[in-house]
Amino acid sequence: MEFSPVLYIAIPLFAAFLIPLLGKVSKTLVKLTPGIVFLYLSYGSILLFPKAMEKPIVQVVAGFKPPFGISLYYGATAAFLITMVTIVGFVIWLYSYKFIIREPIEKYYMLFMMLITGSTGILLTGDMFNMFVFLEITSIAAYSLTAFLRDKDGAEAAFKYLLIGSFSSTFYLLSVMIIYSYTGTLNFADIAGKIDLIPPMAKGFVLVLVLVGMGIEAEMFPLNGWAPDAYSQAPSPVGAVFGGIVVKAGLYAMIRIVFLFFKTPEVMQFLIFMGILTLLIAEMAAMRQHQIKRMLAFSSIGQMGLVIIALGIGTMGSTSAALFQMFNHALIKSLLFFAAGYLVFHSGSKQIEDLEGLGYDKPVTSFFFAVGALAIIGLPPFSGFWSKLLILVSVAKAGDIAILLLILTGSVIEAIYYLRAVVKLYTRKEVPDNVRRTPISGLVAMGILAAIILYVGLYPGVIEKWLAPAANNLLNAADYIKAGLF
Amino acid sequence: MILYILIVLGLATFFVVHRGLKGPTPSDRIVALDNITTITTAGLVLLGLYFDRYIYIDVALIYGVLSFIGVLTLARYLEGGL
Amino acid sequence: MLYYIGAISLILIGMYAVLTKKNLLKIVVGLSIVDSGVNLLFISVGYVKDATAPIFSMPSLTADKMVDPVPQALVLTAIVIGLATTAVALGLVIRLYDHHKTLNINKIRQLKW
Amino acid sequence: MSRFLFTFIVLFLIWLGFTTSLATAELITGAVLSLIIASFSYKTFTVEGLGFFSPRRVVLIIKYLFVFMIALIKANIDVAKRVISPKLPINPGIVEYKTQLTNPTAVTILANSITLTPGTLTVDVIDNSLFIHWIDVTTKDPEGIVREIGEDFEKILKEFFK
Amino acid sequence: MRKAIAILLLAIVGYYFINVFIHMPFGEKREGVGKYYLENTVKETGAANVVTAIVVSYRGFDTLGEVTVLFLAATGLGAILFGKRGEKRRLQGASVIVKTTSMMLYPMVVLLGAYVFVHGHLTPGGGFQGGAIIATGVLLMFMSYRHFNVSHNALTWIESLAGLTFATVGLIGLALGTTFLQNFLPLGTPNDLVSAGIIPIIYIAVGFKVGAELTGVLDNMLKTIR
Amino acid sequence: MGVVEIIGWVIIVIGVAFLFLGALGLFRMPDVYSRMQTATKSVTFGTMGTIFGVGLVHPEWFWKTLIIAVFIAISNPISSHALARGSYKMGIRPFTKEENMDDLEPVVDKSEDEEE
Amino acid sequence: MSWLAVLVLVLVVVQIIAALFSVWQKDLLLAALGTSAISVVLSVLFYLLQAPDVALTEAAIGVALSTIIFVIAIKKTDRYEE
Repeated sequence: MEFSPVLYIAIPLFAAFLIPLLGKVSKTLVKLTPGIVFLYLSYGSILLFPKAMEKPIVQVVAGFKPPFGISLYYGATAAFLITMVTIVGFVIWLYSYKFIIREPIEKYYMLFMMLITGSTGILLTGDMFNMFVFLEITSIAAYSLTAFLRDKDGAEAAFKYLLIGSFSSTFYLLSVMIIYSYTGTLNFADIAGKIDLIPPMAKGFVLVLVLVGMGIEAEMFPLNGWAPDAYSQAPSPVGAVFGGIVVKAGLYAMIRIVFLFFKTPEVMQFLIFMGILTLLIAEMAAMRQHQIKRMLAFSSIGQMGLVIIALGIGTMGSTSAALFQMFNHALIKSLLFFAAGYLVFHSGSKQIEDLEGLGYDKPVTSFFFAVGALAIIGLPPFSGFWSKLLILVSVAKAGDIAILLLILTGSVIEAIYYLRAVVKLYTRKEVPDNVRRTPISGLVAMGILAAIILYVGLYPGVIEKWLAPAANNLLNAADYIKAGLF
Repeated sequence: MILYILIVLGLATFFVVHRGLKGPTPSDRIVALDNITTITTAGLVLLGLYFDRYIYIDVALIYGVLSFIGVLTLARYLEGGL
Repeated sequence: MLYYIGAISLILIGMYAVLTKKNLLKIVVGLSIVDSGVNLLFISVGYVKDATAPIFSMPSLTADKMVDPVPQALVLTAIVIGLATTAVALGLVIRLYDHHKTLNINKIRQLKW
Repeated sequence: MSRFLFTFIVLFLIWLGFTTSLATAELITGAVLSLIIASFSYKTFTVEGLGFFSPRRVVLIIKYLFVFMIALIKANIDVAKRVISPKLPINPGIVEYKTQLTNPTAVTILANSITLTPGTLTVDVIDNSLFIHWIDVTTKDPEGIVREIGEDFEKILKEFFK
Repeated sequence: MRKAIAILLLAIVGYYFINVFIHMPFGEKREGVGKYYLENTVKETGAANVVTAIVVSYRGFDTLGEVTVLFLAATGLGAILFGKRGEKRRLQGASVIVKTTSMMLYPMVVLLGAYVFVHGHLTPGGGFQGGAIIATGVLLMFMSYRHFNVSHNALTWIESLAGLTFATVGLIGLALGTTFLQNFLPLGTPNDLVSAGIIPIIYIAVGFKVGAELTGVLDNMLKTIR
Repeated sequence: MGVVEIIGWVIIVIGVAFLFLGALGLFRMPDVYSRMQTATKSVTFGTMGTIFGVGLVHPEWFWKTLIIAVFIAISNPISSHALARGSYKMGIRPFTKEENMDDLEPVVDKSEDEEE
Repeated sequence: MSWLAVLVLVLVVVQIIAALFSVWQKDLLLAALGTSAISVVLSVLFYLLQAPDVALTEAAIGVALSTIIFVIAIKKTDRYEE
């Protein structure tokens, strides 16, 4: 059977329905299932990758042509991001294999798998309402996983996330409704062709609704109140999924809708403005944090701000740089969360102060944290360097010096707090003998990520050559319409 | 014809809603809810007659069954069961 | 038109409850009211005057005298999703009550909001 | 077995009422579903089994329905009068009704009949006394209460569950 | 203060709403996919109920997602409330009347639920509604008998098998060389019970699954200690 | 219009009249129990009548309407009984005159409790 | 204005009253009751809008299940709002 994009959804769902039954046989089987699924999906996505880069694959579900049936749009951008998602998902699974020891394990793996599948669905779907459904799958899995540790703060963070998340989905549903009522269709490509049927007032309202609705998932500035709490209270692998995968899916959805329906200079200006606000405010906030995971969360928001700025500029170069940055951020932030998870575990405290001296006690984990920190700041020879460089170059090309300076300011702040944490890590201090060990699976997971980061840093061409088609696919609405409606 | 009857039902609903808003004890309000659901069942059947669609009767049937269970839950809560 | 007014007022009332109320359960109630409002709005968008339900149960029915079925199908999904969200929310509320012994938001706040 | 068959038959009859169709597919589906549902609920559904279908009982059921209908209509008119009259002539109280029925199903049917006929409302059941809220208490004497409220019902029920 | 801000915000939102919806035509016919569905559903899917056909056939992927959402909610609730079951406490029992009637009504309510999901393609209703009705019927027993227990094992099996059935039906379509969730059964005559291809199969699976899931949710919530 | 249909309409009208009176009773009565009396019973009767009447007007709908009517006849007294019991257990006492003393008061706590 | 429109007006008014009631009410049980009443009216409105499928779903989920899980949650937590 040829690998088809619909399997990205069907196989994890099949596995999720199977897991309760497997749980009756053995726990190990349950633990292995998501790994096998993600391994297979990464294999399939790599197989499919060159094809999708050439020409978007539009897969129809239930045998009805779009716009009547739901279609899956597996274009270059989606292929790029989904390949990243499946690989990162596999690595995160590897990490959580030993990290999650808390019952109910099968529920954890089910929710974890569906969280990633929901994000994949958001990236994959070519139908507006279908995106809502996947958004809800992602959100509900995310709420439950945030509260998975069942402590005070976890439940509170999850409730806060749920509150904001419900608003987001309500707004998104409203926008779907207004669009449907004027255009009479739900397929993205079809809507994009008929978008002028919507009167300007309603169009503006829809834009606001989409920006608010998806901006919550994409952590845009005023709407990201949930993120730090959710990131820091969820188990570390889940934090990695949030930062590495879910946010990317939300951002992709938002950008896809904006680029397809509302691509006017004013909107792009607005995006840049919001991106700058997000970047600066988040970096300032990250500076003031004392808990390591909250710091990572704010830094993640800041990075998203950077990506939004790059996307808002909207040239070919900046868009591909933004995609590159998304790719890097997914890897690096996952690595940071992994390392931070074990550092917190070893030191028994979430505070940055208490990390002192761990660099000597737990050299490998600390080393990976340092690698991640240096990479995200954008130092060569790590991959973060290239994406940041590309963004700066494209901004400079667009001729906006003020934005350039603001981004640099943000980066400097970021460098300060990351280096502070790293320095703390390597401050010599007498540490009581610690018997806790970082398990092999965790180290392997971190190792894989660090190796990819280093490799891409040394040979950026591996990724760079795919960026152009991906960015082109995102920018070129006419192609999308043509392919989507075949 | 049916519409006039429905208006009478609407008027009856207003009495019940009044009780639901005013009713000094929670029980009063639950009684009001119970009555609203019963009246609504009748109204749904009449509307089915008005639209002349047989399948609409199903809705009334299920509605009657489920609203009963809802009210029973509330009653059991008052009792201290549940 | 009346339907729109009713639905929009439901949405606004629900949002008001979510924004101002201090009680966790009240907030969840507000969310479910908003959901109801959105559903009603959606269905009324699909309504066609003097049409009947999109079910071909009798031979006398024709396609041009039927309401738009798509909003109905979507709202069906939306209602079930709303129930799922409500259930998870209530589970979280029970958890929070377990930890704090109160439902008041101001007393629960430990993380910065 | 008898109980299982009884449950199955009742469910199948209800299914026929739902579908109001005699197409083969409907009948088969109904039979299968009734079998499945009966298989896990027959233990609680009935204690008697097929005995419910004996002709004597069918006659009694019809008779009961008849008596019940008459009581229902009479009582409804009575209450309607009370509601309309401006003075609201009511004299409520809770009285104890000692029943001789022991079978829980019989008690339930009696209590439901009493509740459905307006003017009386079963508030609680403790052992074999029903506590009834009576909108117009005319007598406080136990036998009088039985006579006024539910003697007709009780007689038939006693015979039915003999 | 908080109220003032909220009211201001709502006033803005409400203003936009009214402005948008005052121009929205009410009760007019629309061109678009809805029209296509009305004209072609019976021909293409064989289902009399167009809404069901859209939910299960045209937009079957949504329904798969929807089932997953409910499944996740049940799972998530189980994870959130994990380890909070049990502990004895005194409770008011239900009266004899309620108990007896619940016993009588329980099979009927379940049968009604089954009726609703079996006839999903002919009459209003379908898997979700039927499942909800079944769960409510089980709740009736929970309320009357504190000791009434559903077997978690059975629930898990029903849930998983029903879910697998849905996914497998979809994958069969793919394996036959067509697309995911495509119909591969004869359509039959509309308005017959056995018609509309895979729609009844999917709805029966959904009905079982939703019934089991919602029962699990109710059980989880009811048996949680305070 | 056949005879059966006319009878059906008459039954519907009577049913709605009772229903309305029941609602009026809910409005006028002084305490919870009396309200349940008039309201629930008359409303149930009225609803049953209405539904049954519809069944007569449309003979092919008869069986289903009969099922609804029977179901309402079974379920409504249960819910009102449960409500009455709940209110009593909650401590709401009926509005009575002096001489109609309350027989349930001394024994109310005897009804069974269960251990969970 | 047709009589059906009057009926819709009545229903919409009842619905808004119920929504306000459940928002203002300090007793959470009654707030849950209010949402139940909203669902009741909502399902009639769906019925009037020729959406029996949705009316059925709303009846099954809004009137019964949603209210029930609210009541259970109230039972497991606190009934009154401070």
